[in-house]
Amino acid sequence: MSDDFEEMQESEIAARLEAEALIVDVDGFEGPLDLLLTLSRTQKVDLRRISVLQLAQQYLAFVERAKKLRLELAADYLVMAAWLAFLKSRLLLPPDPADEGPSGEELAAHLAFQLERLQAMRDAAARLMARDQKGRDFFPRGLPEDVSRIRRVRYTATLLDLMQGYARLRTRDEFRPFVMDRDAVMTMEQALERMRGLIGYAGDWTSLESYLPEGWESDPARRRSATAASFAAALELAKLGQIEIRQGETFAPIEIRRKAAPDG
Amino acid sequence: MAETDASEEKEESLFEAPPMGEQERMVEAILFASADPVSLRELQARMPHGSDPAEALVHLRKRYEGRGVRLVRVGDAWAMRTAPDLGFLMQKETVETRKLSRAAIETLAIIAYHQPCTRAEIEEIRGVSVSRGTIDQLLEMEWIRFGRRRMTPGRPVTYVVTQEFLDHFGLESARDLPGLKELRAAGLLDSRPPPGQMPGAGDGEEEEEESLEGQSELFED
Amino acid sequence: MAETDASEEKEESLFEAPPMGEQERMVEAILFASADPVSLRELQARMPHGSDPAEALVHLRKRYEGRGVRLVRVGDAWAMRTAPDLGFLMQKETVETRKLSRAAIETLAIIAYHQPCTRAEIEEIRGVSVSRGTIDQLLEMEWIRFGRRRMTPGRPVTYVVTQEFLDHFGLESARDLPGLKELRAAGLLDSRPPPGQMPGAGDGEEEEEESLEGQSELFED
Repeated sequence: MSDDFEEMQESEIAARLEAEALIVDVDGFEGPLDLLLTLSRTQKVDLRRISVLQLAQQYLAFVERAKKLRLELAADYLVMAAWLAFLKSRLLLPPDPADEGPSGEELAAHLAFQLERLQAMRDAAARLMARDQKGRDFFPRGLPEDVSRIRRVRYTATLLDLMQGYARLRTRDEFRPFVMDRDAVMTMEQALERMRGLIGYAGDWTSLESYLPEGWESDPARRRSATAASFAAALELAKLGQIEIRQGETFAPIEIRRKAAPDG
Repeated sequence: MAETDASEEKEESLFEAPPMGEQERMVEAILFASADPVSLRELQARMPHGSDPAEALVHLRKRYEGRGVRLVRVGDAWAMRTAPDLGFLMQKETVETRKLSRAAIETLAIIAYHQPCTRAEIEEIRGVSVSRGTIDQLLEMEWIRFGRRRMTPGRPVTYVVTQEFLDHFGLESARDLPGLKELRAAGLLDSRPPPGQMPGAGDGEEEEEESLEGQSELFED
Repeated sequence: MAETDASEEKEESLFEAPPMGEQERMVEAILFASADPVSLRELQARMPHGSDPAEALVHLRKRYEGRGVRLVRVGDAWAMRTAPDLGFLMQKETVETRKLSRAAIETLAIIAYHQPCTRAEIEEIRGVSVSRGTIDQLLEMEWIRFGRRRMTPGRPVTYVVTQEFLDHFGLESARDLPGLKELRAAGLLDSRPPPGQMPGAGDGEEEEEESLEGQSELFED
């Protein structure tokens, strides 16, 4: 134990010296992991065999020192310091059987892995940048020739476009029946609708013909359809007791009028 | 090595110039990478002392004879150029895909849903006249074709969709197109009723219009 | 239209493809004319039907071995580049690349070796947050691009290196990155989740942070 302590003291001195040099440009570090990696170099061992405990102490000493010099350390450096203090206690104290968290060794191993990986990426970056580079060591064609582009346009549409286009149109005149020849056909519902609105204005007997909508009188097909629909509608309204119907003789004009309301 | 340029030059020229093969490589690389033709003088300046770019050029020119690129002289400078007989390779056909216009999509939809369908019918449904160009475009794309003439006055041409159309839209037949109810169920139909417009705007004249239309097309074709 | 095209194609393929020597010339001309790598597919598209650019490339590569310019492979594309040993002749052509920061170089290396790689992973490895500017710079240089979103909560974006990156560093593919095999064998490219809470960017909140990151980028784009 005392040996350890002595060793610790020694390394602490070394770390302190190191830290002093480091502190001058704490801004030069890219975060706590970078600082840890730099500190780890003082151990002069393979990163796989690094003493994380020692490293933690070095880091904490560094932070202490920075505090004494009243240097402002970024929050993440302090977070790392707190964590390393925690790690240190885990490494030094016998494991608490009640604690289910990762062991100090596991945490230390992961930190060592992180450092090794960061170092490996730095080495890889250096090797990458040391490669022959385009525009520096080798060169592309200086006088590339234009490739003339012949442009051909191909139009396309999806089924959805098609259906939406159709839907757009149909929404505009949604009330129309679906069939193409609908224009020559008037349904009884349409006639009924129309007649219901108009009947109130007709006090006396009026020819059914006058109920035909505008534009339906001239074309024979439409006239037929409108007449039939209106007639059926008139029958319907008569059945409901809303109008009366009469016809003077066969083929005479059919006349209707609003039934005087007998009751409320 | 605090010597002047001149003495350095002299000293270096004492060293042997690179072998001709090397010099050829150098000329090749310089000409390849240079954006402009390079003069003999510039080659000389860039190559090691004692080099003979003129001779290297002779070798290089021979080497590229009959190849896909050639060494050509441009004034008093040199450059590499594509062999003239391969100029046709310097073209690239790009196919640009564009969305069909709204007018074309609507026209196409009407034909698909109502085929065989005359132009007057399309116009009647769309409520605006259909430009000749739209129909032509669809014909050219081979998405529609002429159907039978309608046996009505003027015998107007009708349009129907093609097999190509069915293939493009992944349909077995035009009858597989979803109906209005399905469109509505699929949320493709806006349930808001549109403002205004009673049925049969321009009703009575329709038939006549169609005939005229048909007639004119009859003569145009 | 399409039908005639197809029959035309068929007809043309009945003609014999140009002799291999000719095909080699064609590939040579196309590659010489382009500053950027040309994909095998594009070569095929620009050469006469029935051509086999892959074979022509084999011949051409051999032909340029040891010359001042070389045929190099860049991903699934090919390009002509000057021989690296002659770089000293090219001071005139040298392009000053923007000096990359240490953070940018490290970030680039991490993406190259770990791709596809999320920002959270970069931060985990470097132990420090990655500034937007660093990623932007690499994107702007076209050395990295967006890869597929990671199928983890938040669907974070990933980064991968580009063809331009391979071209710039003279790599045939990302598999040829220096030391890649050794790093993999050493387990240094594995993603090892930290046991419990670790401080820094790679702590327990990582997952959530990553989600937010991915999310915000989703909306920014």
